[in-house]
Amino acid sequence: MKDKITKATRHTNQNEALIFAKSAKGKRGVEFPPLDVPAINPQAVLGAAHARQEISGFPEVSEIEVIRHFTRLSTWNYAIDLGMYPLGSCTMKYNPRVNEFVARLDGIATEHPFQPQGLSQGCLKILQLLEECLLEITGMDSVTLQPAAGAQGELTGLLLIRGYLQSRGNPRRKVLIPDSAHGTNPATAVIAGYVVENIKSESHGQIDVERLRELVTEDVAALMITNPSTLGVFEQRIAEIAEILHAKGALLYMDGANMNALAGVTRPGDFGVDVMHLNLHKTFSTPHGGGGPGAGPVLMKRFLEPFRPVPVLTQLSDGTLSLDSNRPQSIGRVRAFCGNFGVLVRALAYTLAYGPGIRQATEDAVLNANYIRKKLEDVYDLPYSLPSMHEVVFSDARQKKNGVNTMDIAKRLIDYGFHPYTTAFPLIVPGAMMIEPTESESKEECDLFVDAMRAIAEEAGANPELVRTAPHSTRVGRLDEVGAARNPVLRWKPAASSEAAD
Amino acid sequence: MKDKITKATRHTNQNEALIFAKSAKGKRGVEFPPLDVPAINPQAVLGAAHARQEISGFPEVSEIEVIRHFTRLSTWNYAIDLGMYPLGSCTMKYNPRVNEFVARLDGIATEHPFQPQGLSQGCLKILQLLEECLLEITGMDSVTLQPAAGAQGELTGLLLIRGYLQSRGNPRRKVLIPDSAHGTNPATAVIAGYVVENIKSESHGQIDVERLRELVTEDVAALMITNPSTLGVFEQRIAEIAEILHAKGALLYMDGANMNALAGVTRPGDFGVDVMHLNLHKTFSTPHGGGGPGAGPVLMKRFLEPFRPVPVLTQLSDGTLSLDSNRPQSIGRVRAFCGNFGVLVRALAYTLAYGPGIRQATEDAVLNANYIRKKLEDVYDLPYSLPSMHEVVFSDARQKKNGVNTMDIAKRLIDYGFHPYTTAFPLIVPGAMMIEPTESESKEECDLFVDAMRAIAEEAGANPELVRTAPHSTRVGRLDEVGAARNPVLRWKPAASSEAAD
Amino acid sequence: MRYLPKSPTERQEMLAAIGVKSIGELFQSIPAVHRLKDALRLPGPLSEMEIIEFFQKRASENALGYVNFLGAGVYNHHRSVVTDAILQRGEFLTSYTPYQAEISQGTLQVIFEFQTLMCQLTVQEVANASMYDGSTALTEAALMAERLTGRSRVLVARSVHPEYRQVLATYARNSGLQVEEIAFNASGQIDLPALRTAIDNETAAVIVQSPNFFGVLEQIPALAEVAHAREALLVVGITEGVSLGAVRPPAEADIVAMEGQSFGLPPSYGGPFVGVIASREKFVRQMPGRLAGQATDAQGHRGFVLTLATREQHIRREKATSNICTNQALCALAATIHLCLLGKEGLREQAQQNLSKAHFALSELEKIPGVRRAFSGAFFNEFVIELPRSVKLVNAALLRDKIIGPLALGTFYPELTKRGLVCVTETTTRAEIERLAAMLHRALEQPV
Amino acid sequence: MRYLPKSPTERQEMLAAIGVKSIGELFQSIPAVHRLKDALRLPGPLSEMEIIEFFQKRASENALGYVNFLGAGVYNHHRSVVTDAILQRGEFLTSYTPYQAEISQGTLQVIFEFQTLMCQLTVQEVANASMYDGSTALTEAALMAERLTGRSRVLVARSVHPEYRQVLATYARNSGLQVEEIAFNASGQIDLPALRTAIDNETAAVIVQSPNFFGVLEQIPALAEVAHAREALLVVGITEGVSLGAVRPPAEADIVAMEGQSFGLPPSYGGPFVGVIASREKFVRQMPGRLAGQATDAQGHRGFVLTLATREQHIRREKATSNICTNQALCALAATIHLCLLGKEGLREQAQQNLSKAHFALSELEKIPGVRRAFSGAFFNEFVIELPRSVKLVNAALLRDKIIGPLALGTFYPELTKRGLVCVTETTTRAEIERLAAMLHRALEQPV
Ligand SMILES: Cc1ncc(COP(=O)(O)O)c(C=O)c1O
Ligand SMILES: Cc1ncc(COP(=O)(O)O)c(C=O)c1O
Repeated sequence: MKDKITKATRHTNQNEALIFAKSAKGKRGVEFPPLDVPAINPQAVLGAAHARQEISGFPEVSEIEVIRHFTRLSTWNYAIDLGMYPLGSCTMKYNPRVNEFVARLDGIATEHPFQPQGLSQGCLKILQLLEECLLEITGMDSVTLQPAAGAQGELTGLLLIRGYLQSRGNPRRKVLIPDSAHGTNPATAVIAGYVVENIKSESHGQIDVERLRELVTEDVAALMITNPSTLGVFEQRIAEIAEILHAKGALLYMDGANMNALAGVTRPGDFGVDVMHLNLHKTFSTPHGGGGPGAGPVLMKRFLEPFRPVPVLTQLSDGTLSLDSNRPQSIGRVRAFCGNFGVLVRALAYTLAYGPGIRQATEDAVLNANYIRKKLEDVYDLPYSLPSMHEVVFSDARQKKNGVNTMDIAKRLIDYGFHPYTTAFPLIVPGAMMIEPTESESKEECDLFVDAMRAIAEEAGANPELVRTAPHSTRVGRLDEVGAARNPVLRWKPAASSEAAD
Repeated sequence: MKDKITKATRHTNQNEALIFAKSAKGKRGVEFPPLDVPAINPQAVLGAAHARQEISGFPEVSEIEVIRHFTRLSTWNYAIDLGMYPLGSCTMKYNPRVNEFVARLDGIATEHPFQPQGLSQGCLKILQLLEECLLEITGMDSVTLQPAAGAQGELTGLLLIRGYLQSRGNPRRKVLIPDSAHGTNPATAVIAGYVVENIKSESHGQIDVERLRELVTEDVAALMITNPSTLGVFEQRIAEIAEILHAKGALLYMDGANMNALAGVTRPGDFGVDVMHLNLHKTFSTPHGGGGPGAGPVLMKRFLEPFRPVPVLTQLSDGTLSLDSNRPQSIGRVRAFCGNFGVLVRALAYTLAYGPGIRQATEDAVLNANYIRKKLEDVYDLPYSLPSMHEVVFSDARQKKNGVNTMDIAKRLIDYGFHPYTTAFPLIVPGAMMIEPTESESKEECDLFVDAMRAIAEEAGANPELVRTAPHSTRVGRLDEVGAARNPVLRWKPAASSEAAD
Repeated sequence: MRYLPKSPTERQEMLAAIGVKSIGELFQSIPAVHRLKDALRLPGPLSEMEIIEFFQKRASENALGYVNFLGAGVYNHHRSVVTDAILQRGEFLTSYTPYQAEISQGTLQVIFEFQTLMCQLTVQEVANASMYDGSTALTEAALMAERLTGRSRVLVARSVHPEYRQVLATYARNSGLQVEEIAFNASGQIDLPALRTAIDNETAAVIVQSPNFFGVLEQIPALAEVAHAREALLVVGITEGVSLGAVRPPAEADIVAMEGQSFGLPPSYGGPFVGVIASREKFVRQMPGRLAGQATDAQGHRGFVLTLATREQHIRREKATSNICTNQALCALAATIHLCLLGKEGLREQAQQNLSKAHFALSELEKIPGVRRAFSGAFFNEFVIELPRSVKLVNAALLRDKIIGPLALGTFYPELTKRGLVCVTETTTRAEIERLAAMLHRALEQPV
Repeated sequence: MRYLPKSPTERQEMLAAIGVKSIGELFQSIPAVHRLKDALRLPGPLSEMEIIEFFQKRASENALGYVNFLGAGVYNHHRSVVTDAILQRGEFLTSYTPYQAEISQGTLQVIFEFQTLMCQLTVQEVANASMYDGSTALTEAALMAERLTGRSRVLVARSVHPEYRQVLATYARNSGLQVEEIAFNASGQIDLPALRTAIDNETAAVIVQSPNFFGVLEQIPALAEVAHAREALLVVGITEGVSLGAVRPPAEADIVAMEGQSFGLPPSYGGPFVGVIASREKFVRQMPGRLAGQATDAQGHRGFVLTLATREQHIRREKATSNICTNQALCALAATIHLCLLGKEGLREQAQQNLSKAHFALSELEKIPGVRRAFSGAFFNEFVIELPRSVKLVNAALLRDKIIGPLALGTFYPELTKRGLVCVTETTTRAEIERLAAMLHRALEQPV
């Protein structure tokens, strides 16, 4: 079956020990200009109580060794720059290089958050323009760019809701969350001081509106909804859902992680959403960098504006921009300084590159997802059949019969030269295979993915063991995660050096 | 035996067709700002006679496809950043990243060679300081930075000699070149209008001084010598050799490709050399970039100065620097503009980083070569036993007995995670294995190399077939070079697209 | 559009394969009333040239060409071009969270090395990778202490970064955590007697920062004693990581919350940075954030995986130790590269240069009539000076000489008007320090 | 030293392993008299910070902030950041000439693609990768023609770049190649009648450049006829590659010698650039420089190798077609990436913008009393204007407005005083063109 694999080949790849194994006394990778003031001995000025003796185990290596160490490690990674990264819900799209360039400019990367605002107008104009763009794209009234990621955006959003309800006398007790929601939703609700009540999805995977009607009481602060849902399906009765909530004085929070399906086509502000967050490291192409950084701006309707985190960006009568912290009703700060500014710069660069054309990106993303759905629906089980938008969720139901599950198929995809899709999410789909190609994939790459998925489906029948034991092409095989968690080794130690550092 | 291989592992690696296979009408990777002047139709202003119709077959791809195409291709390469690159005579040392940074600065990379010299003082100061540094390192009197690489430096040097001899009435006919010389030496001599006479090396691989004495006549313009020789051995009688030449009015040219063995330790200007070139892309760490660019400055004794290529850098009475082209005796230009300026910038950055400490680099280079020699001399044949400097040349004599030659061993090194050494050069060593580690290799990397070479020597005895058929770990095996040369396919053609472009 | 790898023809082919006539059909599931009729009113599309031009214009409206003496949680330190060269390799820059270990070993080993380096610097047993920044790390440390002790009261030194305390307050307000602030004394350190009286058996943690917001070092061992006597935890925040090259690490702390910006990250107007929580092994299961651990495959090859995920939101949902998901991994990579380059000797030398230059700067400033240091405690590279007149006024004068002067503390501490926080690092030259002193002297001589 | 990966102890261990006591022993083979006693007198060692500071100072002494209208073989064109991002990947930047094909397929496929792109642009059958620059490419083309025809006389148009002709002269002087120059006419093109009279049966090649040094397009088909009538070869030089997006390619040429700087390479004060020779398949064995060709391995996998090496110095030594060894591979990679990004439509649009802006600039300049175009031939993005007074004087005035004006041709052509070469590309804005016109107008109005 190997011959079916056309996208990747095995090639020689450098091994590399831990950096600590390369350390030798006296080597270094950075030198400093000679000290141009009288040298002070730490012991002398700090005293024994405050001076440090030793930095035990700290590495000592040269510049070339550092270059090689990290260059070698990098070759062990898969990346968008190498190929399709169809992780559902993660929107792994192309990260434009010019965004990296502008974020590093002198006068951008070099600016200090406490420098005079009069000397920060460039930074503040960037924030202002990004705010305007995000408001136009979402159809909301007001925004804060401070949250560092989606989860912090969720918290900020719920605190806005809480602050608002509080101001009207009662913060309420509950937040409703569908069983299809991302884990950050319930985790966040708790931090915001709410009790989570889960709602089962109805048979098509949509919000069970009738059930919702029963659940929404004066005790409910908000519903956290993801639209399109984590099944990649638009909530058809979204407006009605909003009405139900509003009728009871509860608010509608939208998790905007799937905004890549909507930008330029429809606006949450137009279908009843009161507050939402965006993941700029998804929809707005800022690099995920192996786990972050991100940015999770929160957008809201006018009535929530007084509660925005401080500082808020304001324009003075003379047109200059300033950061205003004097906001009595503010929920306070969620992060020091002005958020992940460098990420915001990249997101603006992305938005400017498309302009109104962002709709084309959305259309291509939905086109790719539906193309893949069409080409695979005869070999993989489609648990929910409503129209897909930017992603499609299959299940391993058919392959399970041969003892092949979604994780096995995911691992086998690696042999075929692809990063796996998202496995085991959303929870409402047992054995979920959640595929989000994004607009960054060419027809060629989509076709190769389809070929790989079909070939694996065949293998699952003809040679399940081959799939169950995948991947077969990587420098390490499946790692024993259970063992790793049972007795965790979370750092290198000199004692174990000969063992761990090699 | 595979288990002996600890430095590299096979890992999944993306395949990639030719860029032309990805082309589709309407895609593009660059957009321009809207034209801000009246648009002109080429047909109209150039007329049918001068306007272009079609650019047949030219690719049309998007930015992400370009990023992926070249990123994937890059992963098929070995590089210094990945590991030791022990190519003898090539001095593949670490290419400092800061050199890349400064060569790209606004005000450096952006400068036009025809801008007013008054607005180019920064560029000219860079050239001046580099000239001073190279003169101090070589002990010569005068220099030109114009030559684009070593071979062009050789030509420039021979033309200086010719110009000088010419000025004294007779350019002479012959240039003497040892049989151990690099191919560029004879090839260059011919372009300079000289007849090449080869000198056989004596039994230790040194210049046969007695033979030389006979060969040097009034008809000989110069001897081109490489010191240390391509065997990595210092020419012990170099001063005597110079005397013999000078006595007959002939000059001593030194190929400085091996200067990495000498910098800071000894100076060609002090042992009788009249003219020499440096390879800044070797000794001075400028990146080889898969074949270039380089720079081949030529250094000379005072009496050759009038013949330097124009323009020459001069300092005016007011201290400003300028480029002077009014040099009646000049050999003329060897290249447009001011040479490979960007390469010269990098070389200066390298020199400044070391300063006098460049001697330490030389010592480490010689240390590494001798360490490897010591650790391998019991398993590989050492045809010439004089002390090695920065490189050591073994031969495959012992392994030949099992039908394993230097190329087989070289290819097997690839499986062990190393780039091969230089094979089949110098010509005076049949089955040469020319190893130059440079100072950039750690003891750890040298030890791994030694282990690999010893393991291969063992394999050559125990399992010669394994070595003869190497490499076994690469995405492609040994390619049929003979067939490729017999009917050359030197470009992609649409016709053959389905075949060649995939 | 240059980012989209499709030709018009290919789009048609794909629509045909799906079996729809137009792209519009794929959006039918959105109720018609909600579908936009018109194009969005957005600037652009811009070419690469225009994008660069736009941001260069913005850059020119900032503080280009000014020397600044600002620290206060964001420090100007040397960043090697090597760090950025590696950071920009697509394999690191454009990869996702390393859930698929077999093709993410690069990122995973880096995280493991990062965790180790953080432990070595702070002299703690385990460290995570990573939190959003120092302020959220400190806040999560407080919540972690709450979980570990089952107590819901924390005492925070007023000498902790004001914005860090604001973030803590925001998180605490609704999660039932009670926060009380402890004053500072004349040395600029937390007022120990005040702490002793405030602490009780309901106290989950004592939270300090060292060097603190005034640049002054706190007495960690003594504070640990006070906290531990009541079985409360000691949480130590660190905003200036370089200090650990010269300053005694908070070994007695139970939880260390550090901002890693000083390790190779640009100021970037306040982010992205990298927060870290380091603590004791026995507390690891209450730690928030990601952890990489060693593992082996069937052939016994050593590798790394994300581990102890049962702490995290994607597994535990409402019972998770934190809601953090996306973190600051790329910044942690930058810090790892940077620290490997620095190495033991490099970090020591850098710290010594900071120490030397800061003390030189103080001595220069103290020569100015009416200028004196405001606090007496030992400091690293930041110190507070007291001026005979408003810091804002003086700074206005300094700006004319392209100097961004001391941070006015009155904004954060009403009682500290006329006090300014000065930061000096290895990137500040002696000439710049002397210029600051000269200009400040001149500014003070001018009539108000 | 930060570049050296050895500790003092490791050096000792290695010396011991070799069996010597000191490093000095390893240099015994150098006669004692020649060994340096003292350290070299060199500046440095400098830290990375100091190196960057040094070059930033030098940069500030150059033409930063000036608008220039210079071309003449070096052009200011848009360069995408994408090109440089890929160029800086260590796998490309730090690899050697791809002699070991199995671990060099990346570079080899790039070279194959480069060769193809160059053939497509020039409408030739084969192209090499690469020559040092345009000037040496043109020179090697002449030598190639000499070998192909067995004749040793070349006729070169005076409208060819003056420095290119100087390089040709240097190489020719000693290799027995006789060079004669042919005048240009009022249109700025080579004087055809003069060429007809000069050409004979000893003529190996007619060498022109198009667009030529005056920006004027030559009549390639007519020139080919003249040359071929005497069985001489037509060699066409190209310094401005972007012209090929709008200008008819030199299909009738036997050898094309091109400078590729316009394809993504910075001006960099004159180098490194990339020269290319493209020609007919039947001439390939007399071609200088490196060639990559398609090959297959034992399993039938397609790959690429350096081929036809029997032309090269390392095999043929004194009989080689050229002495070139190290070439400009990395610049060829930059050009390949750049051209793939541009693509067919991008190159066409870029060329059309150059054409449009250059013609707009001419029309603006011609409005100035006393300013007229010097030649009548069709041009692409460069043209020569005639001024009522010395170009040097005028330029001196323009410099005060931070404008670097037309290139004074008098330096290269005594008869062309008061003539200046103006270049306008897609990077020149209308505003800059209008400023040039306004300032030039003002300069001419000022009394001398
Ligand atoms: C649907 C959904 N909601 C929320 C999040 C959390 O966002 P972040 O990772 O930026 O905190 C994610 C990200 O994985 C998500 O997919
Ligand atoms: C000994 C020797 N001489 C000359 C050369 C030619 O130098 P370049 O390749 O820079 O033209 C080389 C480079 O390989 C060499 O090794």
